Amino acid sequence: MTRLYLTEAAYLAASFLFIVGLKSLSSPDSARRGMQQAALGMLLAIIGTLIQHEIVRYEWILAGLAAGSAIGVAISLRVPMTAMPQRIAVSHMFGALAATLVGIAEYERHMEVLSRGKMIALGFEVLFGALTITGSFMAFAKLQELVPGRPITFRFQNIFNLTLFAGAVALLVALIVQPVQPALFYTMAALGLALGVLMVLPIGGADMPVVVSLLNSYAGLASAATGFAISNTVLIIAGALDGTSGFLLSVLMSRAMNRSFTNVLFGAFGKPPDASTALDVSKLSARSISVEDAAIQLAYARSVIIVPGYGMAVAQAQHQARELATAIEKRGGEVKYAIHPVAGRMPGHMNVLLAEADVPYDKLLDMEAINDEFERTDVALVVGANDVVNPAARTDPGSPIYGMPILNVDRAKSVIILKRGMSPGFSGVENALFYDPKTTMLFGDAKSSLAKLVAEVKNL
Amino acid sequence: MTRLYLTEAAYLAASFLFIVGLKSLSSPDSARRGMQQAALGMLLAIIGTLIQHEIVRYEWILAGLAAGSAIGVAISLRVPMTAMPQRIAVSHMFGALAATLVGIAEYERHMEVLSRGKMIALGFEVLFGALTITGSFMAFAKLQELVPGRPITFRFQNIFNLTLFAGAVALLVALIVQPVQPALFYTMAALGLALGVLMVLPIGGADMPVVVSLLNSYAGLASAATGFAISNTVLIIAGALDGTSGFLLSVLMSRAMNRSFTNVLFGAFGKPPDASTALDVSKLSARSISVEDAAIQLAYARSVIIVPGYGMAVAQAQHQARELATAIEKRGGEVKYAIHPVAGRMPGHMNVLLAEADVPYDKLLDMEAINDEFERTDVALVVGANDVVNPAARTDPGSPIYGMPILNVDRAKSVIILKRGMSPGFSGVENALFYDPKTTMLFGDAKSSLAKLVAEVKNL
Amino acid sequence: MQSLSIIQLYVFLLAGVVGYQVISRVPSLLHTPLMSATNAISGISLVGSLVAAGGDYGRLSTILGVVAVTAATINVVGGFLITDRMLRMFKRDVRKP
Amino acid sequence: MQSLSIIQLYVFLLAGVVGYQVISRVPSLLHTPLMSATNAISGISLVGSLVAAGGDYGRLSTILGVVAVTAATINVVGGFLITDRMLRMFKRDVRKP
Ligand SMILES: NC(=O)c1ccc[n+]([C@@H]2O[C@H](COP(=O)([O-])OP(=O)(O)OC[C@H]3O[C@@H](n4cnc5c(N)ncnc54)[C@H](OP(=O)(O)O)[C@@H]3O)[C@@H](O)[C@H]2O)c1
Ligand SMILES: NC(=O)c1ccc[n+]([C@@H]2O[C@H](COP(=O)([O-])OP(=O)(O)OC[C@H]3O[C@@H](n4cnc5c(N)ncnc54)[C@H](OP(=O)(O)O)[C@@H]3O)[C@@H](O)[C@H]2O)c1
Repeated sequence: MTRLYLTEAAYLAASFLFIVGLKSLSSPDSARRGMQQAALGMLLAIIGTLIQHEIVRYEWILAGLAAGSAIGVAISLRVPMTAMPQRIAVSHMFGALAATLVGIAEYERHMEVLSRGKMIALGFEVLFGALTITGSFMAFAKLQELVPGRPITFRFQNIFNLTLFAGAVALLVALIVQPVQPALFYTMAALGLALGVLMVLPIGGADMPVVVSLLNSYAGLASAATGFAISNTVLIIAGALDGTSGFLLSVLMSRAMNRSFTNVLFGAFGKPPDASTALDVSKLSARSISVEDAAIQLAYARSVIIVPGYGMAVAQAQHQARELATAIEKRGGEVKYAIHPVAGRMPGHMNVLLAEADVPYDKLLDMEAINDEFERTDVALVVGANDVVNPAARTDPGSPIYGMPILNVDRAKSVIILKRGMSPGFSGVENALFYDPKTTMLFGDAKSSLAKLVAEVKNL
Repeated sequence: MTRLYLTEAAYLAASFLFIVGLKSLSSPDSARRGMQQAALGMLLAIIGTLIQHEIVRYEWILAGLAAGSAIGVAISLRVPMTAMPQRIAVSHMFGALAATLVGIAEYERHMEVLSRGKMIALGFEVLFGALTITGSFMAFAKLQELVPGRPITFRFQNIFNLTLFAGAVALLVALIVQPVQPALFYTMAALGLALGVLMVLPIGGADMPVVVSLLNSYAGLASAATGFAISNTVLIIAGALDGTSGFLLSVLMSRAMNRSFTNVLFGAFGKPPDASTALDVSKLSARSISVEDAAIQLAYARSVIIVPGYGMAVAQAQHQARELATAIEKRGGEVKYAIHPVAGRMPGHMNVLLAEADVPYDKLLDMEAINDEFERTDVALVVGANDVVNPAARTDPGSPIYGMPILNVDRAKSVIILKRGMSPGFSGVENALFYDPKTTMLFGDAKSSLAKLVAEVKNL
Repeated sequence: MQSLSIIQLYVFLLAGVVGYQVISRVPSLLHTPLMSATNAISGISLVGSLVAAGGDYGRLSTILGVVAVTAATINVVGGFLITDRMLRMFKRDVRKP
Repeated sequence: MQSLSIIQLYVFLLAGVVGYQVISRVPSLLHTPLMSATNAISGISLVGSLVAAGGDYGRLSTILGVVAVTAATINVVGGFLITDRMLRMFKRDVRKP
């Protein structure tokens, strides 16, 4: 009895520590402590569970915990910040796997005595879980480029997927009516696994982040379902928190990318939009600039805004970017960073990279904060960003990124763009900014270009 | 069965409409619709309850509903905005009464079969309920000045009250151990009633608002307890919402009044602080001004800030204030209103009054928003405000209001103060502002003074 | 029952958190309407009263119930009316866009 | 049971509301840490796994349970570690006060 109370108390504490933890993420100052409290909550929940009478053998549990911790530490300590998206994707897989297996175990155990409510819960748990396992793995594979990142599509894809999904749901219904049908149960699970793959196939690597956080939300729903199935409240609450969070993020992301969320949800998104655009680049030419000249411009600029993009992540050039900034500041110039909400490939991507390079976060200004400052800026240095500075989003209603809010780089007195070639960005849209008279291009890998610039600026 | 589902659905809808309603209060534009949705929620909850099988006879219910509605409409339609505090106080009484009676009925019915959990709930329900009934009534009586508003104190008051409270709690414990002791139960209820009175006795009329919203929170807790007792979720949720709201408001209030909340909770607060203050007014003299001169100042001022206070509420002078503002604006002057968080006698008091007088709410600026504008203001017109403009809060560490943030009226180019005499405000502290060289006093009831000013300004 | 009343506790606390977050975002401009709004909502005890009044649990329960119904209804009707009356008064400056 | 699962639904929805309010106040600056934080929290399914692994409900349950425990633990440990690693990197500008 008292043990039961202890467990319940632990769960209650855990639930609220989770909420506290997420709340603390509203400011970078409180964030770290808050998440440590959340971790403490998790610890409490685990202890609270281990002291239950239900649990009789510990050796296996300890084995599992040990193995899990070892792997967890291993895959967390060295993973580079640029690999975050796939790192997160893969761990959704583990979460979903756990939920699914628990679901199966529950089903095998209680099959005969399942109440309707519980069967519904178990069904959702296993269906969502299975779907998340394979989905997350696919996302991981694409981001890691184990499989080609480009969308893989075939005719009637959507109809096909929807049919499969309908099938799975039908099986679920059948099970709710009569739970004791293991065959159906496992077929449903299998369908779930298949759906996970099919769901992610048609999605381009660049769109994965949306999928990843959607899968985050599914994983959450799966654990919530587990909570309903084994009536465990902390599971329900944690699941609900994850569910909303993942959903909210993917909505925010697709909105910032100016995609309707349905468009994101229903496959075929991520197909590189056919680059038919108002801008015909054939007879346009971009001015390229030498490292020396670029260095001089930067060195004598009073105000510089660095605009990082996906390219900086690819080149892992964040440290060189900071060094350049410091060099310029040493010479009395003022340097700020302009962070577009969807710069890079996951929300907050640029912030993490630059934070890693010791850039104080109060110099990372988001779009609203900095967009008016470009007029007053001598040089805007675009480091591997493209779509997020593409004026077509303002001017060309035909373009797929039309309507997406962008950074007003084109309003700066002069613009230097670091990229390897003229190839377009994620959206596949040509960028008129490159051909703007006040723009010059510094071609080459962002990392090396920046390194050279640093050296030059220091020598001036 | 289906009925049961209907009921549950209704309750669920109600709970969320309540949350939506309160959320809508975060902006005046959404507020009204939101509260109408909350009302709809209430309607749903009622219908959801009436369709239950449990309910067999409707005639009495309808009688009660009819009578209640009639009274409710009656006491709501004509009550003046200035009487809001007592209006709200009295209705807490009704809410608590309902909860308590339900508690008693439950107890009488289930006495023999009460689980420990339920008995705890019932106990809290009746104790808090009873305490709130009499407490609210006392608050009402004091605000309505049926009983003298001044604090009524006697020796060992706190000890006495605490002992009674301890006694009540002891009875509750006894009942939890052995529920079937009606005598104890009713004694506990009686103690609750007594405590309500004793709790409010020592509190000055001006401090009632703090008490009223605290009682609001108690009423909420009582209904939540009801929810636990008859395991009805919508009651629990609504109760929790009220509980936090009332508690939060009373904390905010006491903070804005620069009182520790414990000081507020534990009696003897509201005793007019002994007016021993650094300022000796005997050899100071205030300059009084004639209506004509005041009118001229106002008529030719480019910028005027009206600072309303409790005096405006007493005089019901809000309409005249607006008329004056319009008159000045007609002549090209700019008029704003500066609203101190604790001006008047309840939170948001001034806002409601001025809104009633058709002042658009975007001209009602709170302290943070307007405090810097006083320097640039020609005339600050103080209408029956005192403590909230008392510089002692900044300068005199000895004063009871020291540390309370105030409106920087003393920074304005000139100040005109409307009040009847030199008597101090709620805090009983003399106000150096009245003796400031750039201050002039226009003595008399705010309403008539303002009316005269309007006439004069129009004639100029 | 046990686990039921524990999970009810969760509901209570979660609702408290929601309440805290929602209320702490109400501007002081609307604090008076807020007070009367929560007051109206506390009339929810009407739900409990109705059962006491309408179920047949003997004389006493009915009497107490009916009084409770009346009192709670006063709260509900009165509370929402007044809140609406207040909120109706808050207007934007018409001259400004 | 009936009423239990209904009230569980309340918990779920209320938690959802809380989640919505909390998450929608996380600045985009911290969206990546947020993702890995929720990811770590989703490791809570560990709680379910432990019971499956440790209770004696036969071979199958134990095997599934142990695998589940391992997987969930990876999430928990890994998730919180990474989140902390990221958050540690966010620093104020030291020169400014
Ligand atoms: N942040 C998110 O959550 C998220 C999620 C999904 C999708 N997206 C999408 O991703 C895009 C982000 O825009 P963005 O401007 O940051 O990136 P982008 O539009 O994808 O452009 C990246 C640019 O960087 C250049 N680049 C690549 N590798 C480089 C290297 N090693 N050195 C230098 N330059 C390199 C590429 O040009 P070269 O090949 O010529 O060098 C490319 O034009 C948006 O369209 C957004 O909608 C964002
Ligand atoms: N807002 C809240 O929630 C709340 C709650 C509890 C307590 N309080 C306290 O209430 C006080 C509010 O400050 P306040 O400046 O608004 O009011 P105040 O300090 O109480 O002063 C009101 C002034 O108005 C004058 N007055 C009274 N009737 C008048 C009439 N008919 N015509 C003209 N003047 C009249 C009085 O002086 P004469 O008698 O000389 O005319 C008095 O000095 C603060 O101390 C605050 O802490 C506020």
